[in-house]
Amino acid sequence: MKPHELIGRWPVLRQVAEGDTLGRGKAVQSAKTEQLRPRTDEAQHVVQSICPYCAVGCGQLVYVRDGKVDQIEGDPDSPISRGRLCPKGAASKNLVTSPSREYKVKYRRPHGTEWEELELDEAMEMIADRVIETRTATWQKQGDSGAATERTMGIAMLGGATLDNEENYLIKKLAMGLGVVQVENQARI
Amino acid sequence: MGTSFGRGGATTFQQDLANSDAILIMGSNMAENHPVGFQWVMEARLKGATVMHVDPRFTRTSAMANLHVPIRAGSDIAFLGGIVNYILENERWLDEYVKHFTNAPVIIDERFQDTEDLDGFFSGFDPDKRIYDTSTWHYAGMPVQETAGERAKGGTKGEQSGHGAQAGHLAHGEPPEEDETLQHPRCVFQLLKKHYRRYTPEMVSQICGCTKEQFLEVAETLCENSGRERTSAIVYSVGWTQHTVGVQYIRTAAIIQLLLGNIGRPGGGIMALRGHASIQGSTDLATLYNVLPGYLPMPHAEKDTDLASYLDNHAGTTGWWGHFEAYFISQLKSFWGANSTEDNDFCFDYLPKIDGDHSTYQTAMDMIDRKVRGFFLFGENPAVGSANSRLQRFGLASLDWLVVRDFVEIESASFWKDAPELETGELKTEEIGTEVFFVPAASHVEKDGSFTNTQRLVQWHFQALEPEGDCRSDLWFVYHLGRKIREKLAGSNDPRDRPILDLTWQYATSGPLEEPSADQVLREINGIGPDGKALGTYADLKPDGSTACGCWIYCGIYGDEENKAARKKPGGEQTWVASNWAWAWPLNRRILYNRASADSKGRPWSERKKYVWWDGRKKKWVGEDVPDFQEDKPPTFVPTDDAKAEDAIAGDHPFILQADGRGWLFAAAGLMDGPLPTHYEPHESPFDNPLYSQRANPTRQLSPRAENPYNPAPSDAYPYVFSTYRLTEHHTAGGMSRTVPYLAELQPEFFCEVSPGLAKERGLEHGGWATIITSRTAIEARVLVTERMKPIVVDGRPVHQVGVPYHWGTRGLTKGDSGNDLFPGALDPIVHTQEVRAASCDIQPGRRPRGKALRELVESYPSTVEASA
Amino acid sequence: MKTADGVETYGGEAQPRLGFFTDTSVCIGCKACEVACKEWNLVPEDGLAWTGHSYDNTGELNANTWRHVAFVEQQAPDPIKRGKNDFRWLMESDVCKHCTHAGCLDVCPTGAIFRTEFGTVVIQDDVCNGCGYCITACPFGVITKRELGGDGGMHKCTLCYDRLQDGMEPACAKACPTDSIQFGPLDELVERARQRCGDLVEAGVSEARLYLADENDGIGGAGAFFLLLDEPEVYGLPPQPVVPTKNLRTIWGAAAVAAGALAVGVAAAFLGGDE
Amino acid sequence: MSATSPTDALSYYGRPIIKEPVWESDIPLYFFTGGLAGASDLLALGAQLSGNPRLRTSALAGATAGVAISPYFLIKDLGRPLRFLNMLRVFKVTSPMSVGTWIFSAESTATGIAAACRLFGVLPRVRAIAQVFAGLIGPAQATYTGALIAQSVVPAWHEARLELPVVFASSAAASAGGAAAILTPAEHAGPARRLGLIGGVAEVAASKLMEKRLGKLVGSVYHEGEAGKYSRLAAASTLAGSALMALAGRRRVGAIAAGALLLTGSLCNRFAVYHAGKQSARDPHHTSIPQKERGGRAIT
Repeated sequence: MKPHELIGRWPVLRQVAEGDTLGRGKAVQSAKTEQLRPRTDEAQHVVQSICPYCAVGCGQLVYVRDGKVDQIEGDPDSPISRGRLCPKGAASKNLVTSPSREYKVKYRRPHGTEWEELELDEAMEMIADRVIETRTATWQKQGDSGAATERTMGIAMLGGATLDNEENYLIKKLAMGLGVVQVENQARI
Repeated sequence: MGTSFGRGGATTFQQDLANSDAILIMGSNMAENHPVGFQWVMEARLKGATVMHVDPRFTRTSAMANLHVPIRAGSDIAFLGGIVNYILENERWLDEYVKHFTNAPVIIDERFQDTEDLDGFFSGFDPDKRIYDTSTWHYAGMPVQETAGERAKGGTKGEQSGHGAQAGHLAHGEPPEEDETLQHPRCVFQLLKKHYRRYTPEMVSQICGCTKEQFLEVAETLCENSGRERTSAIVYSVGWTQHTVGVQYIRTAAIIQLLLGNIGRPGGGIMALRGHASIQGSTDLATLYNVLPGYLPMPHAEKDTDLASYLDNHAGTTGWWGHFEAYFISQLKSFWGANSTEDNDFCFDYLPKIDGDHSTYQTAMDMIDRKVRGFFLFGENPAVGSANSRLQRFGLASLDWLVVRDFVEIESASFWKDAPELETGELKTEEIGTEVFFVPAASHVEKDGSFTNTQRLVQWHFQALEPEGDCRSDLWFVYHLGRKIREKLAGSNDPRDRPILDLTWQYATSGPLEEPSADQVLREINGIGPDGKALGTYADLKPDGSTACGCWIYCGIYGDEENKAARKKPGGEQTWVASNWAWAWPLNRRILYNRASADSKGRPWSERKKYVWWDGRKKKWVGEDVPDFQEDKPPTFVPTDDAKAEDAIAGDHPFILQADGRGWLFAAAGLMDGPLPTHYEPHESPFDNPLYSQRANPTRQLSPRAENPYNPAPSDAYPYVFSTYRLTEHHTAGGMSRTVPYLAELQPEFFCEVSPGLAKERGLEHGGWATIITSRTAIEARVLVTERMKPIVVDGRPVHQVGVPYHWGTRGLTKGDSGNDLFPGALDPIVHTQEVRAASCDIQPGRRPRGKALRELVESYPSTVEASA
Repeated sequence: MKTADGVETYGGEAQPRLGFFTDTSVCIGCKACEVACKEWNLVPEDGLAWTGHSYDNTGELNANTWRHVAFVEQQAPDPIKRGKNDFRWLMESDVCKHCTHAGCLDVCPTGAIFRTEFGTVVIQDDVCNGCGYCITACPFGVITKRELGGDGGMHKCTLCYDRLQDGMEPACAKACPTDSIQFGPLDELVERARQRCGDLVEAGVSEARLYLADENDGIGGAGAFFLLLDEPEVYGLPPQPVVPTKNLRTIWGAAAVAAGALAVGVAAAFLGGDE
Repeated sequence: MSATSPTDALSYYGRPIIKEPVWESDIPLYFFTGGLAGASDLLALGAQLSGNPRLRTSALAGATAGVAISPYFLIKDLGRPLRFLNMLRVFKVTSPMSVGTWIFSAESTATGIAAACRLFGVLPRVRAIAQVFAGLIGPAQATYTGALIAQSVVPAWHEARLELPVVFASSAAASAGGAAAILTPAEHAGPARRLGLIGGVAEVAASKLMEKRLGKLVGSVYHEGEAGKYSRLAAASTLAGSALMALAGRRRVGAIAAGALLLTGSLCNRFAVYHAGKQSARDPHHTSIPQKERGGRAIT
């Protein structure tokens, strides 16, 4: 901006020029204020989502900007929530961008006193090995009564009430394939 | 609800609450725990409806209600039973509804004896095993069998799943003996009258601790606002829970709603409010040990030795359970695909078998006993969230390996370095042999998938962005783990590896992370026909192996090859029912049993409450919703004697999953602890049962052990009642809220709530500290003295309550002791349920001792490991 | 409601005045407004202090809290309730009032605080130098200085000025589950509020009253007004707030007199000569 | 005690309704230095007009010291000190701080020019004109701070809106007189002593009047806490200074002691007013009770 333009933008002069003698309104706006827009205008894309907390099932709009979640708010299209959210739902961006979130695999060896680093793929390999070993070691062809059970009682799974249906289904299906019967979720807790 | 109506899901949807003329909220703190759903209650209130809250505490829900009636925790059946009695005594039932739509006219087996006859027991009790032989509870003249969820015969208990579909099934058509006049002394109606006749307003007042007037106001308001022109809804939540006694709480509500004619009608129904985004879905799709997806029972090792015996034990003949075989075979096909053939019983033998209680509490104890060695946690934090979380932590510390999938390092992942038992010296980090894998999870915005909400509505959420770092969806984790295991076992000849190797496990992956397609999984759940196309309805499922379907109740969600869960037609652009927003099971029905919104002749009960009705000209059921009835079955339809499945259901019987098509006032099958709900005292209750000399539920089963002692009951050492609950500002065990700055600051510290009277009695200072003690442990909390915690006067004796929000743990932005540490872990959900509502405790001023002194304090209090009756 | 001070500077660009009607009779105290506001406006978390003041751990409006839910537990009959009862729990979501005559705006010496074309009052963060004068000029104690992160500026509710540019609803009103916070053209809101208040009084809730809905009150009426169920002080609100600039002339007059007196005094001091 | 409030307690957990001013001690210090500068410039102008160059110089010294140190306090107290120039973005008659900023800018510029001319002994005409400017603005500089705090919702300030400018003007006079009396030989310091005396007496009288007119409730702040302490100290110091000035002001030591007491009294008085405002802001009843008594139309 050229000097005379800068002076022209000086609010004291604009107060006089623009008739805002008391300096209350237009004359005192900064350039930034004049150009203010909601930041969601700059979102690369918006997707419709569902709140992950309770089971009301409120609709959410997730705004993504620069590869990050920039805003999450209620989806007015949802006939259940009509765009509204509770404090937890309203804190969803805080949840998914929480400083407490972990992004790396952590490994604690037996009797260890500290977490250690581990590559994801290595962790997956190790977990697969553990499942196979424990399954073999604890395979139970028959129950106490002698009836065929064909299962392992050495492995259990817990969780699901905050997972997607598809995830729950796949967990159950894998468990059935592996002979794991102790599959439970929050419904009982 | 399954036993009463046929399906375990909420009978209605949240928006429909706005149509109610009265709403009874009980066992739920809806305004706090489901604030956005509560808008529909507020809308009803603004339209003139009366909102009633019956709850021990004065909560934010009570603040909004037109009526708050405080009752003693654990006395809900007495209160509701009183309403049943009020309806019957004052002839307030909707006669046509009761006669046609319920089993009120049905005559029960002559051997049946009521708790009125046996002083707190029903006929058939085996005092040694402490279980009932339920055969005397059946309809006279015919055997009735249970279908899904049935387990009693194996001698194990507490295995019902609360959300599911379950129903009795009749061998043939209609019940053989009925009395349309409802006068026969053994007809259900008369049995009901007899069972509840002593649940008088005076008795309710005595047991529950409310006044007679308060009770009468609730009862009368419900009656006034029910009938042809008006409807009332009942809302419940975890306060009643999904377990066996919870089932009886809900059963009592179901009886009320059936008598008043409120089921299947707009503004009526029973709204079950679930606490987690997909708790309905997780039970529908069966991360429960005793059911397969769609509430098909897990085969039992002794009873279900092969496909034939399994089908024989579980398949129904009449009602929609009549197609059980088609649902089950189709599921086996979706698991094992082409490997599943008629010749190998469709891989029935591949399914592992159950033979007892394998629920999470048993599992925790089995960890301590080194039976369970490996454990997966998917978004679950038992080290904080479970009753007697101390026991859970001992369990975790006894494992060989543990896999934790979560957003943050939860207490269940870090117990080896920060469990409270390290401080007391009971555990030592170096001595804990558990190998822990923490594998970070993707959030809901980082993956595609669906949640099933509290009204059975399956809603899709779209991925917004890729997860960062090692974060992955559980779909990714499970799929790739399965893939790796299958690769490692690929060459195996061991027969036990066939089920895993033969599993259909071909899912398309995409993107840099090789994310499997959730859409494809949903399509598999929906099922495909012989032509490979997605099916549109479970009515098309076949028992011959030509169809595959992961979960029959979800069949249709991918009809016409469209992901209907992902439908997002704005609510404002459709009718109030919003049928084109997402998809509800079954078959996109929003109000279940909605045939009951028309009278026996198929006409709307009233203009005001019109919903689904018979259009005589079009010869079909029409209205606001998808009719929950065969579309073209006229109301006058009478089944033939040899009719099967849905064809055996008459045109005036709306409960099409039930074997007789009726709502069950009397549960002739499906429940192990009684066909009619009965008031029993909680196990640790300080009171006797004024109704029967049998004090507590005779079928309850305790699991005492050193890590899980009980408070002697009654005991002067534990003079107070406490209950744990949630706050709006936090979520369950806190993993998704204590770690979130904007939520942590709203409720930044663990506190307990006490009345001024209790504060005075124990010298507790507002804003100071208190130590709460049970035989399990002692915890400390800040003290909030408030008039909201009124003592409830029972039998002339004030019972002080201690309120304990349970969200805290050792980690997060706000830390604190865990309220659930106080509870006994219970093998039997009967006890668990009762005691999360109400267990006894002591409370003392000041902070708790540290280190070993903590255990010394706890051990200075009496405890028992006896399972007394 | 009259035109807010300063809107006239926009001439033809002036928009219908927008505001909030907060109906406390349907507030469930969920604090969604607090969180939604913080999420949208990137207001920092400001402390994990437990107060014991019922469920209010936020305490007050300030630079880091632009919506604050007050919780009042009273041993008093609740007229919403049927039958005999002796307890009620009031909840109220408080916010900047966006006064017609806004003290903060008038005293701001940098022009950081200005009146928008919607009649709302906004602090321009890029202008504010943190002098703190606005704090003393607000009859409601809305504004404080943000010390977190060395910010040093004054902050308060903007009525989501950025969102209004796109016709979006402010974050708090959008989130509010029970529509306790209603947003819209102020005139419509006032009409609706009068109706609602009348209905409540008719239904026996005689304590229902509108607060700051009168354009002839001490601040010229507010852009954010309330339906209360008790005296304003009970919620921490001033009973009869007056904008300090109402006495501007008096104050300048007093200063002029004092200045004159000083001049006279000095002149008098010279009357006795140099010794 | 409990979370349930007694219904007769008309406050929200005893929390203040308005916010306590965020200003720290820089602000009362500036009130003092700014007042000193304003009144000193007027005194210097008087000396210039009455032909008392000795007094003119020492009064100018007082004014220069005042305007030199004031920006330090003003800028330091800003939350964002680097943006102090934003004060000159606008001119707002509704904001005594805005008006005051322009006053202070003019005052300090004029004083600075006068002082520079004196220091380098150049441009006597410029100096004289500058001194006239500074002297004429001086009374505004000495009183606008009273208007500044009166223009607030702080009960102890706003309710004292008629008295505060007088209190501040007289306090400024006392301090300017005191300072000049210290710096000026007795034979040239007559006007300074008299100004100190008049100012001191007026300061105490105006303060007492203000306290009285604030009424029992709000006025009580001058008897409690920090405000009470400074108020007593201010009155004692100022009265002693005035008396001493009258009795022993012609003696050098007496003048120095009296001047110091007047300066101390003036400074303490600024702190008394400052703390009075903070204390009254903290008490919700100071805000609510007078409002209720006055009535209004906020509730309909």
